[in-house]
Amino acid sequence: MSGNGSHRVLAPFGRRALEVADNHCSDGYRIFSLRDQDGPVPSAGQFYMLSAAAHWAQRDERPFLPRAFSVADAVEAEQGLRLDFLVDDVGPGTARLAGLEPGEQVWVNGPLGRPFSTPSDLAPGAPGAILVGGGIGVAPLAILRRQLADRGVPTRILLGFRDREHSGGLEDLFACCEVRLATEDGHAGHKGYVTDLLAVLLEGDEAGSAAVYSCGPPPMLEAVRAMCEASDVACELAMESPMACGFGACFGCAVPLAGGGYMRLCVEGPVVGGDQIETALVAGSGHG
Amino acid sequence: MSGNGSHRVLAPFGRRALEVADNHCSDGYRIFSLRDQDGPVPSAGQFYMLSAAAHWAQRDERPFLPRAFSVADAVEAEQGLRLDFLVDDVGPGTARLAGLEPGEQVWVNGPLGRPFSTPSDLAPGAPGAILVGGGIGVAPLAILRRQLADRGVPTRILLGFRDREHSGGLEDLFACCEVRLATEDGHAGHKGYVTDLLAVLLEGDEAGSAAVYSCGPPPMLEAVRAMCEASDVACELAMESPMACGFGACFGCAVPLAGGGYMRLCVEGPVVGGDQIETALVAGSGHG
Amino acid sequence: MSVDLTTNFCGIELEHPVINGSGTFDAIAARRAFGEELVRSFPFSAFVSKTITIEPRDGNPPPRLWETPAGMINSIGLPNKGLKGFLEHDLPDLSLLPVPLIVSVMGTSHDEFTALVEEVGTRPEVAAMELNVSCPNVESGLIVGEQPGETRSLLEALRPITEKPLIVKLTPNVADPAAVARAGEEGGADAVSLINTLKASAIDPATLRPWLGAGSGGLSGPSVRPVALHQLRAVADAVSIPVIGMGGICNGADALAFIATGAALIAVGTENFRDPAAGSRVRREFAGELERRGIGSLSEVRGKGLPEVALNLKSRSS
Amino acid sequence: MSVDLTTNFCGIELEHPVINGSGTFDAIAARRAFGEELVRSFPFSAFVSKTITIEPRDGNPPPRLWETPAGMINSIGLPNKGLKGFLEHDLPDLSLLPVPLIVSVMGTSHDEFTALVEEVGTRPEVAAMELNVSCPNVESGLIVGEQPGETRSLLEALRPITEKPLIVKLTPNVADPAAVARAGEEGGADAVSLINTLKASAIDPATLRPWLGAGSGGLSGPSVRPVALHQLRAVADAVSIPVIGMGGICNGADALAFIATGAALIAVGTENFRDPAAGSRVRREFAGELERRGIGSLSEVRGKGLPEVALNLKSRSS
Ligand SMILES: Cc1cc2nc3c(=O)[nH]c(=O)nc-3n(C[C@H](O)[C@H](O)[C@H](O)COP(=O)(O)OP(=O)(O)OC[C@H]3O[C@@H](n4cnc5c(N)ncnc54)[C@H](O)[C@@H]3O)c2cc1C
Ligand SMILES: Cc1cc2nc3c(=O)[nH]c(=O)nc-3n(C[C@H](O)[C@H](O)[C@H](O)COP(=O)(O)OP(=O)(O)OC[C@H]3O[C@@H](n4cnc5c(N)ncnc54)[C@H](O)[C@@H]3O)c2cc1C
Ligand SMILES: Cc1cc2nc3c(=O)[nH]c(=O)nc-3n(C[C@H](O)[C@H](O)[C@H](O)COP(=O)(O)O)c2cc1C
Ligand SMILES: Cc1cc2nc3c(=O)[nH]c(=O)nc-3n(C[C@H](O)[C@H](O)[C@H](O)COP(=O)(O)O)c2cc1C
Ligand code: FES
Ligand code: FES
Repeated sequence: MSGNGSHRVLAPFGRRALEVADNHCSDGYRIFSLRDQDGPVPSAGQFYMLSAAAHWAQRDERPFLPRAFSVADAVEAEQGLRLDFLVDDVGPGTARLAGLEPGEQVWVNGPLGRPFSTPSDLAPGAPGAILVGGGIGVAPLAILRRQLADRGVPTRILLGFRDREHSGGLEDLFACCEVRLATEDGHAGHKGYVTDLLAVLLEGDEAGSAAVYSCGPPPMLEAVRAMCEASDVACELAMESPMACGFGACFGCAVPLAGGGYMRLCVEGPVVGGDQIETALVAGSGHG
Repeated sequence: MSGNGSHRVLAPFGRRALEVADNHCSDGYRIFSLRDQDGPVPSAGQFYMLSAAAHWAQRDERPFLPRAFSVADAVEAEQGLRLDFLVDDVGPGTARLAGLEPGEQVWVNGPLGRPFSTPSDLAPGAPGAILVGGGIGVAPLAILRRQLADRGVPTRILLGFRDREHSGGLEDLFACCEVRLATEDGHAGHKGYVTDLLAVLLEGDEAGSAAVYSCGPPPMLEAVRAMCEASDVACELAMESPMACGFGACFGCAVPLAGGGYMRLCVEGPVVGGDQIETALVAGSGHG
Repeated sequence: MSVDLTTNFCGIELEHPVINGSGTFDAIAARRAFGEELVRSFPFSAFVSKTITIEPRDGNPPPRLWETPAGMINSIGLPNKGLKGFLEHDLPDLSLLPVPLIVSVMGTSHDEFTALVEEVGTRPEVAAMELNVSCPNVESGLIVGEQPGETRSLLEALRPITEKPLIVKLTPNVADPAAVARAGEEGGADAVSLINTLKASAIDPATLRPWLGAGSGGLSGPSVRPVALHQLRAVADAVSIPVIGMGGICNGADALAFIATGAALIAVGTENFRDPAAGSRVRREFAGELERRGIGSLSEVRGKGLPEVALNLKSRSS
Repeated sequence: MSVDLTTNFCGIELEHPVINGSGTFDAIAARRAFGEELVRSFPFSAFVSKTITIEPRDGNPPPRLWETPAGMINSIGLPNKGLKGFLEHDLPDLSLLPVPLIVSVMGTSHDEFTALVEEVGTRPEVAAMELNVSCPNVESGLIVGEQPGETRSLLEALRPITEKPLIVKLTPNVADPAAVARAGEEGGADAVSLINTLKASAIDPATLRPWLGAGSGGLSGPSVRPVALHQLRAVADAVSIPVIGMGGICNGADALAFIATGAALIAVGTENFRDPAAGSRVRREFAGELERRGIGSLSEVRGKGLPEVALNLKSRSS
């Protein structure tokens, strides 16, 4: 499989047991890595269904189902591909994954879903990309940033974080490129929301000349979607919804479509065009 | 609580989290120890309901219920009482307990149930005791041996094991006293069943002058029961049956009574008089 | 504690809403195992006895238990000393408990139920009676609790006999539990309780034949909680008498979900087996759940959940 | 492999007895995710489509999923392209699968069911049809699958329309599933399948209100397996037509338990979500379970377990 990173990469059929290569804490979030000998290189925006091979059930006999995680990076190494994931501990499943020791086995199904498009596919003639990430939502933007850089796409990066405790894995993931920061507690960069930074950019003359890619908490995604719609800028959002299977089997991950009806986010997404939906606020999603 | 070891010692009300002090392998069986700061000294024959405080469910979301274990020894130490248990890995619950690391927490409910009687209570005028144990069934006999020794009761010990892999924790548990051994593969002591050794003793003139205490696989227990009945020797058997609660709440541990009807083994047992039952073969018990 | 847990159930004042499920806690046996501490820190605000019958019963042949994913199957078969034995041997001990006593009774005919309710109801130690209707009526051959008609006529027969509260213990093995609950209310029941166990079976991996001595049994534990919540909602919406909710309740959050779904009281069953003091823990955790949310009394959330204004929408859409 | 897994189901030759539960595997979506490997190593010996209806349906508002102890609740609401859309867009793709196709249909009246069975039944790509009767009949207002009478008359209406096998998918939310199965057989059904999901609900911990967009849903997964085994036994004993058993099957041991309880075929549902190739794994493990026990063909144990002589009594009493 090539790594040009904009097409839907197929997953090997059947769950595979992969070994945890590393698991470390970085500014509030866990970054853990799997060693994938026989899997393909995923495209930015795709996700994996993960569960610990042993001791999955934590509290009240949950989790039972696997959990969805955006791949944050995929790097070729000697012992095969290294897949990086960012984990925000919000419940039993993420708690278990955040606590995995190197050497432990993880059941993996992926890469799955629709990746980000290239700026040119998204907005013909758009020379550049604007990445807008919030909190744990920086994960898919990290690999997108690298894959865009590999293709020499000029990219501006806007990231928002709640506070010092939640400014996850910046250094590691966005090293070697200019990042504009917004933090709610003002401990770094602009004091406020990352959307404030986006507003400035969109007002600027270069607005139309870029495609916006965003991932983060639903309210942030919804703000980004509305702003891009208002200033008529093409955007793609990496969304979340509760998922049981991740490959189109359960119809559980429904997200309302702009035209009415629903899409299966695991099949038609997780990356959706801003114009496909009426709102990025989806019942049941978000880390409550 | 005194440790004279023949009365029903009460359990603290409510499950308690105890720390694993040690867990080592000894000839096929695991011996693991819990540190019990606030619990009483149990009597020989009593048992505890145990479950790992974390990661209890292993396969197919089992185990769900706690598991019953005879206490193999209870020794006063600086950091409080040390409770020893012998574990035979026959399924998910025993597998988890056998794999516990020192420092891990275990939910404990106990001591529970009816202990062994003193030889004098069991057979008035009986000066001595004969302990007949098979496989994992040596557990309650180990603490019984010590508590009898403390009371200066002359005790002969007959132990049977399948093979070298299953001659569990002998040294540690029956050190400092004469043990006659039977192994099915003949790697040590008499080649054959432990009941062969008992037969010899019962034929001997000293027969009536002793009380027999036995614990082991149902077929062995049944043989011991029948032999003692035949030679009119008083005996007590530490039995097993599937248990959900261990304190009389579920009525699940039914064992048929000689007179008809059933007893709750967790309340009226696990130690029962040979004359209370018609057979020691109980449906659902035994390690499959 | 700033939260008021006291609950008036059919005129009986209870300190808190956590009781036990019939047949999942034997206070007499527990006292033998745990001594007076059991009485001093009794885990329930009322005690429900195991179901008794007119004649003594030995119960089912073993094995009686099978562990299932997040639950268990039991086929105990209602062993009990019979009405006479219960009144003579058990009632005196149970009357020493520091909480009101609810006696569960089961008959196979109106006459049997009548005799049970008459005899038990006249005892001052008894605060209320629960009718276990998960059994066939020998006259009709029908399971009383599966038939609204049977349930109504049973209650009409028993209602005149006693002033004391009559609770109908519903079986979940029906298409429409609300219809049975309504019939019970129409017949004069003071309350209903649910769920009893779901019919279930297990196969012995060694013989590939039924594991349980009686062939089949009843499923309980966390695995049935979603079914219990569903039937509780349907029943609570259908009747105006109080509903006792149970089925897989393990902690305070579960208890809160049942109260929010419409339960007047909640009962702990299988969880008692994992923790003899589960009742006390559930009550403690439940009070904590209310405090965390700033809920001062049960009536604020019972059957309706948090008021729109107080809604923390985070888990729904942000 | 020395074990013969081939099974003749209503005249259809199947390589092994492991199929999928309707609505738990979308072969078209799976092919988009996994490519041709899905077709090369297709996990099931026959493919059952998600239930289709006459008109297209969007399905229920989200959230549609809730995880439960050892299982999950779904309230999907039968989203589908409708009969016309299915025949035009899905059937061509499904006909490319290497196994026989069973189409699941649901109507809200005899007329709707008739139209569905007529249209679908005449397609050569379709080997059999499964009737999802867990819905109300608009004419009677009754849930067809909860009423033996409704079920019999529906089958009597549909039987003359097609030669192809008709499978009745039973709902478990009834007191007596065997009665419904018998009615289906009397009406002319070629087989029955069970269990569908158990009615269930969940409470949002944040709002203390129903979590699911549709208010309630259906429970599936290992937690319902003991209920499935019980109803399977009751139904298999009551009918002479083949029974497709499902409900919480996760591995080969589960599959064997269902076969020993009387299932002709077994279906994997929720486990597909945890492992897309669960069907292949269950088949492999199932064959291993048979070999370990020296069982050469399914008929040796189906519905009866191991013969007395072969009984390894260890786990019962020694
Ligand atoms: C495509 C996609 C990509 C994702 N990428 C990432 C990522 O890169 N990093 C990351 O940290 N997370 C990511 N997520 C989110 C992640 O999958 C969830 O946080 C995770 O599933 C939570 O599981 P949990 O067991 O830890 O928490 P849960 O207990 O499942 O709770 C999480 C939320 O689910 C709801 N909930 C609570 N109980 C239940 C229940 N019983 N059943 C159903 N819902 C319940 C509540 O709203 C709660 O806030 C992604 C999700 C999707 C769909
Ligand atoms: C009073 C008493 C004292 C005991 N003392 C000891 C001791 O000192 N050391 C020791 O090693 N053991 C002891 N045991 C036995 C021990 O409790 C069991 O071996 C243990 O419960 C097995 O649990 P498991 O999960 O490992 O195995 P399980 O999976 O529970 O299997 C054990 C047996 O249970 C049956 N079984 C299988 N699946 C199920 C199921 N789903 N539900 C119910 N039954 C099933 C089968 O017959 C199987 O062979 C004692 C038992 C009792 C009653
Ligand atoms: C071992 C056992 C015995 C039970 N015995 C009775 C009984 O005698 N009478 C009764 O009405 N319910 C009986 N039940 C049902 C419980 O009271 C309760 O309704 C059911 O177990 C669901 O609650 P749970 O999931 O919390 O256990 C019994 C349940 C179990 C597990
Ligand atoms: C997400 C989901 C969707 C389902 N959709 C259907 C359906 O469309 N038609 C149907 O007959 N059964 C449907 N079912 C029921 C399953 O086919 C099966 O009967 C049930 O889930 C029990 O099996 P399991 O426990 O192995 O999942 C669905 C089940 C799930 C979990
Ligand atoms: S998660 Fe199952 S269809 Fe999307
Ligand atoms: S194990 Fe519950 S009564 Fe004995």
